[in-house]
Amino acid sequence: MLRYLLGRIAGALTVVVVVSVVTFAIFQLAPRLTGANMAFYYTGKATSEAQAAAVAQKFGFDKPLPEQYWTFMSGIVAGRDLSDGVTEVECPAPCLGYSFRQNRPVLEMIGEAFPVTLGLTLGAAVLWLLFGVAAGVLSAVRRGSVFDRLATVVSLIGVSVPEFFTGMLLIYLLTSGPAWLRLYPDGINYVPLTEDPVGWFAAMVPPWICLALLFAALYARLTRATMLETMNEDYVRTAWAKGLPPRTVVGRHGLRAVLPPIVTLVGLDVGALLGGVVLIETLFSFPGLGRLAYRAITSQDLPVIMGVTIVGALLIVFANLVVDLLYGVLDPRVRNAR
Amino acid sequence: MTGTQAPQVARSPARLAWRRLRRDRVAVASAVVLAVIVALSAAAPAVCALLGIDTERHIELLSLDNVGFPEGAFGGMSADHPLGVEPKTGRDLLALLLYGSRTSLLIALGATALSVVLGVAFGLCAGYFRGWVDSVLSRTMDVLLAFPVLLFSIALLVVLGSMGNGNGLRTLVLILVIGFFGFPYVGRLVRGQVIALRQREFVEAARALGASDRRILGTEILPNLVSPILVVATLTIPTRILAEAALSFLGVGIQPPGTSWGQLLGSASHVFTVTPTYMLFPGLTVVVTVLACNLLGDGLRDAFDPKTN
Amino acid sequence: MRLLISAGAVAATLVAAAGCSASADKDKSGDAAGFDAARKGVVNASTATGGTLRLGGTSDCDSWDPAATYNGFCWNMQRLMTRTLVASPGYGDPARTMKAGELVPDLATGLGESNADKTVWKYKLRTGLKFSSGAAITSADIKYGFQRMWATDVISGGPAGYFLCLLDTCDAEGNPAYKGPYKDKNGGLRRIETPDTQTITFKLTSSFADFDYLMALPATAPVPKADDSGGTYTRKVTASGPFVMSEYTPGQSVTWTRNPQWSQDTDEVRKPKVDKITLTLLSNPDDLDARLKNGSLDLAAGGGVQPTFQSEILSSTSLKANADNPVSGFVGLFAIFPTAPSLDNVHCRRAIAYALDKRDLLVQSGGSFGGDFAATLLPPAVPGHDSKANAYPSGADWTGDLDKAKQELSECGKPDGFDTVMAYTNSGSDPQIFASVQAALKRVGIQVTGKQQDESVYYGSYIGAPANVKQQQLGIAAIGWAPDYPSGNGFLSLLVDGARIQDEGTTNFVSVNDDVLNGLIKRAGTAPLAEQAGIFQELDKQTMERAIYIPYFYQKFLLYRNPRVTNVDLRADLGSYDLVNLGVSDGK
Amino acid sequence: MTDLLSVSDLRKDFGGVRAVDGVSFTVRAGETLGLVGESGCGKSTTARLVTRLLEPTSGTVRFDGHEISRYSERRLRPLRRDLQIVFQDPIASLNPRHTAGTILAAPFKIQGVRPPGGQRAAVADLMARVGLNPEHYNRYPHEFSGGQRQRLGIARALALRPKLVVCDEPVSALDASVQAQVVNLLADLRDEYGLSYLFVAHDMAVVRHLSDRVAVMYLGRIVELADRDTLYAAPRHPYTKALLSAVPVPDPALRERRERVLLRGDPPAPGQAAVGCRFRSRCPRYRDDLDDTQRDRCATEDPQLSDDPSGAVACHFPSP
Repeated sequence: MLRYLLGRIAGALTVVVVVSVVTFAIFQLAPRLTGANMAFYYTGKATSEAQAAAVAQKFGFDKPLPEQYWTFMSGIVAGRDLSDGVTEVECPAPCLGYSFRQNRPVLEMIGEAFPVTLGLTLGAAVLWLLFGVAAGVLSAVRRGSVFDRLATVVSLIGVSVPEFFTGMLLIYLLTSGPAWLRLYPDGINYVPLTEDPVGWFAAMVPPWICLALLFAALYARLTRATMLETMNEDYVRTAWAKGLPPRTVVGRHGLRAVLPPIVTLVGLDVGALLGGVVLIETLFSFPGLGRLAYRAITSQDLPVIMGVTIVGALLIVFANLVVDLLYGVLDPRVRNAR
Repeated sequence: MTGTQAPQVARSPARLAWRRLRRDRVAVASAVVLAVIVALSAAAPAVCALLGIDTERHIELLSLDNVGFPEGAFGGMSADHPLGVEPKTGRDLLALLLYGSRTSLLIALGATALSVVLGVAFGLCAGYFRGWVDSVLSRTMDVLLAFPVLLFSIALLVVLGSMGNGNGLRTLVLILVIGFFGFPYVGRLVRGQVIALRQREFVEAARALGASDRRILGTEILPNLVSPILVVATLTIPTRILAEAALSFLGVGIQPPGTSWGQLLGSASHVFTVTPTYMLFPGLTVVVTVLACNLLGDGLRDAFDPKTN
Repeated sequence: MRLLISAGAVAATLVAAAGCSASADKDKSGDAAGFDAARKGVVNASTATGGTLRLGGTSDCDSWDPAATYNGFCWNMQRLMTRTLVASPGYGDPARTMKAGELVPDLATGLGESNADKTVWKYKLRTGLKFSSGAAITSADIKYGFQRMWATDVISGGPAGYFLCLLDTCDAEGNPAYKGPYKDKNGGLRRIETPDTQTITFKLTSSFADFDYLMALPATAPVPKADDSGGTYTRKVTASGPFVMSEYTPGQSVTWTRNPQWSQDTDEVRKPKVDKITLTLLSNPDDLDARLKNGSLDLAAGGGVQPTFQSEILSSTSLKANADNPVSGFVGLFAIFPTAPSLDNVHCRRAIAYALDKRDLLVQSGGSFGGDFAATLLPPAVPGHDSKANAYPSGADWTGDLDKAKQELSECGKPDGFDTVMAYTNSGSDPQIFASVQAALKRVGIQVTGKQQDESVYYGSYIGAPANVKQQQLGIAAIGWAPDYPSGNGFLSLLVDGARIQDEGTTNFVSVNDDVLNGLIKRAGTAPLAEQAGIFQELDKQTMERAIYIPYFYQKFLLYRNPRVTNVDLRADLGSYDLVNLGVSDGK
Repeated sequence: MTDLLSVSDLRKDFGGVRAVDGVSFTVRAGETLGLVGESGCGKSTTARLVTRLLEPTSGTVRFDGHEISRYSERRLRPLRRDLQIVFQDPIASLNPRHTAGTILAAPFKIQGVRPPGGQRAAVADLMARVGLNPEHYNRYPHEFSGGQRQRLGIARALALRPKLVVCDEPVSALDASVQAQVVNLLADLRDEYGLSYLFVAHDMAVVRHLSDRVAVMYLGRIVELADRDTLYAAPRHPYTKALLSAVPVPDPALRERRERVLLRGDPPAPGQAAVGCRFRSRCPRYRDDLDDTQRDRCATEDPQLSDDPSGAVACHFPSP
């Protein structure tokens, strides 16, 4: 078990390192390719030549890429001092870089944005699990019923509507639509949970719905298919034949078979969403990781882009790892097979 | 097993699937809808000419006083402009949708083709050869799956998009980025199928006859992958459509004066509380297309593999 | 050239309209003064004091160090805490009339006294001036503030370019001998003399009739040597004005409180009312609009509202009554490069001027509330602006005169048009501007392809490098241009002065070196301010005749003010509210 | 008679489990060797090792004068013409995407053989030979019945006129009524073409019908190998006895007389290091007939296959 655990952790770390190397390389090479001003990319200021030279010197643009990468990575552990050619700043460990446009360490910005994304993701996950799995189970149990057909149609539509379109429709209806639907006449504005829990919840509901609609549809389809497959297995037929109450059969056999794929999927989806709910956060202008990254990308705030991409990969990999470990604990075959 | 009288015409599995598909009314309807959309976009210039619309700017239809929003109700809907006109440019929305469909479908199909080709190549090799080949290829796909793909695509597009001008290059970059990041899903599926197939006895029979790896892959295994690949491709197209829409929506994909479904939705995201119709029509087009693709994909899957439902 | 206030009305970043509702028509309490009232007079004049003014912004200043900022909204904010020898007036007087380019004394007792050839300028300081530290403000502090600008390795980003070679001898490459107070060991800048604590004399290397305008730039504010922290001065600015920065969280918020050392008796420009001013920085412009609308913020510190809120304001009488629509000072214009194929012929350049669809361009820039049609390079706020001139009439509806354009094309020998390349940045509405030009010129057969470039390098090394312009065969370039001070010198001369052609970073983008234009610029250098207007009007006319720059709009901001704000007045030079004099009616 | 196939001390491990554990036997030209045993005893693995569809862990396989157990696939290819296999599952062994014609033409294509009269004629001839209608050339496997499919499999194996055909349970997936037809077909073909078979099955009756000699496998080992008549008449290993006693006997009178040998107990867990006779846990003789000294021998000493030309047996205390 220990070997399995260590193996998975080593694998996950490899992935993070690969992602960070690729990210780093791309954002180092890109400005060179486009002929843009490197110092500008790093500091976001229309720098004078002297200033640009000072920045280049401080960041070591002249050094080989592997050395620059090493400096960046060791900064995460040891912290580093940075400069935009004017202001010396200290970026304490763990230093993921410093945004001179925002005059803040990247980690601090990520730390501030993460709770927003966490709230969005977890809230939506609860909703989609609740509705998705329930609808899937009911559909499978009452296969062919009106409910099943309706759920199938709704879930198909659900997976076919882009979440930003749902989002725009919702925003339109809730802020500018017919009077009886205009529940948010002042707009949907994010409020931190610690400041105003009720306001936070009210603001979260529309984006939750957008995300949950999409994922609930996916989960309902998956649950239904898995349940149906399981219900056709011999041991479940036997259970029916034995005259066990439906609740027991569904609960003991059906749900047990549905759980592993759902756990896997939840892990992956939550991981991916934590890495950045870009579309929804941008549309609703919630100050989460996704919007942080998106704004950094469009304003070419390089340190932030690198920081968020690496943290995003870390979250995805971490979620994968948790799923893997859960599997290892739940299913001894897995750890033996590896 | 015995007993049934075999008809004279050979019923290949594909023919049987086709027959089942034809009986699936939902799938047939979806296919018709898709065919209409593809035909309309392919013949966009002719259709526009027929309807008397074009993608020229009609500034005279816009309010100079109101930030360039169309004059008149419902985004400037009129007999001349059935779906209204685009804010700020006055271009006919229907014409934009038709031309935008070309870009969106081109990108979706191109990216799907790339995903499928890469996925099949990786999956075939990983599944058939196993061992270190499998380890290397599977790990590569795992790493790609762990990428924060959307963020990464945005960043790549910002970087690559600034290298040149014009939507031609952007279209190509979009196809490459979307297609590349999508291939591990196809690759995993193909790998699983190959692993299952290579243990089948007909593969052993071919080996017993002395068939080479290439012949086994090409003649024995690949024909059996056609239907899962076809199904996965059909079900992949909608996700590629949505990916293009998402990236263009965020403003890093197709840019004006070029147009695509995502670009239109992205432009609409600035102004949809003022002109909701500008958001509604492109959005509905995406939904209908994606839905039709999904329904057809489901139908194809059922037709090829009647056991699952 | 002043940087455009970030995320202003012309910037079309991806916006989400979450915060906006098109149909919320509920009346806000308070007396609405009416649309554009602040352009006509002071709105809500009041003598009530106290309370907090809550400002919002979408980005932090490039620097709060007066010497290191080059951003319109930051220059406006500097007025809260720093003073200069002279200043543009803040009236606070309902009966005042606005005069373009007017200046009043601030720290000095009067405007500068100069010699005949405008090379020596002398100012006398008022008495009783004090810094927030309690120290007296002397002529040495003003000189020290100047000297810092020469330390370009420590302090950069400000308008130092005006001063470096004007107040020091430069070598052939344009580098001054003086290296700033941190490196200099020889007693400072010799051309600035401070015979006593109240007197300061500037001895210029060349004639400069506009020197008073330079003395109104925030970069000339006094800095006490004892408090100078070099590159980090942005975090703690010693105030000479009525407010002092008391809290600053970079990128998030700034708070100013009253400077107890400042005395109303020494200041005729500022009449502060509130006790405290806060600036909340929100990264999303729509969030800012939402907060303006719901009243949790009073004003935007700079720039106009976003298109969605703009549309909302215009469709609601109650909102509109609390909005103003001043000219920002920015001019949208195109450089037409005579170095490009075909465009070496003036008739081909004129064909472009006639064929442009200015109505379309204005729509792209926010419509009639985003700007006014422009026919001359000098904007209305700059003396010399000729409201009747229109060298290339675009027809009654400003959509272009295609017949004239075709006529010019035939005269150019290209009756079927020609191909050319247009450069534009990737920010703001530049891509839409390009699309508009492309569509408009296509009407007369001129085919335009685009070259987009990152804004970070666009002005400096892309269109600002003549060799690059030639190599890329650029024919047209989109430019956003604003005067640093309301004179043709700080604006038009930069564009056409033959002496300003450089390998990189030139502002004479089209590399014009014309005796007529150079002669006019030279004349303006020594002419009294009163005569300058006429000279620049002629310079404008001559430039337009050559069709090397074609203006298309004078930008306007749509500003929204909370009804509770009193003494609302506009600064003609910046197109912003004069923040320092504002009060709040409810005293909160 | 020469030895066409000679297998010596063949072993195969699957991840620590020894599926085939030192198997040796020969198949002579023109002879049919039956290989019987319960499912999981390693007989199908042996069939695949012999045809080199699996790599042996150790041991040698000598076919037609070549020691093929370490041959590369390239060197093996020409030999494969002479060494063919018929699989158990006629559905799985035929590519569902290929028509009968394609399937039967594959041997010629793969081996680069141009049959006289052309491929198509050769295929039609093959189909006729195995009792299929040559007009069904374009049909897909799913359009044939189970027995017809197995005929297709047999035809494919015979296309190149091999010397040895390994039949891996060729009839066990078929209905009882069809089984006899296919077995008879195999017998006819053997006689017609002078084939040798390694006939793998779990059904003693089918094996008896075809084989000249019979080898009985138990847990990866051959426990008894003898002439068919000898073995069926007088099985010496208790396991063989047990297998034979399970064969249904049509004559009720005979059934009355025959003693039923019941196997009780479990075989040792796979992977467990075997000490002594691996059959003893289920051996009726060990349980009922032997004394403690004898049992002690069974528990400590691994019985080896005796080297007896008339019948070899791996048992310390075989029946006479």
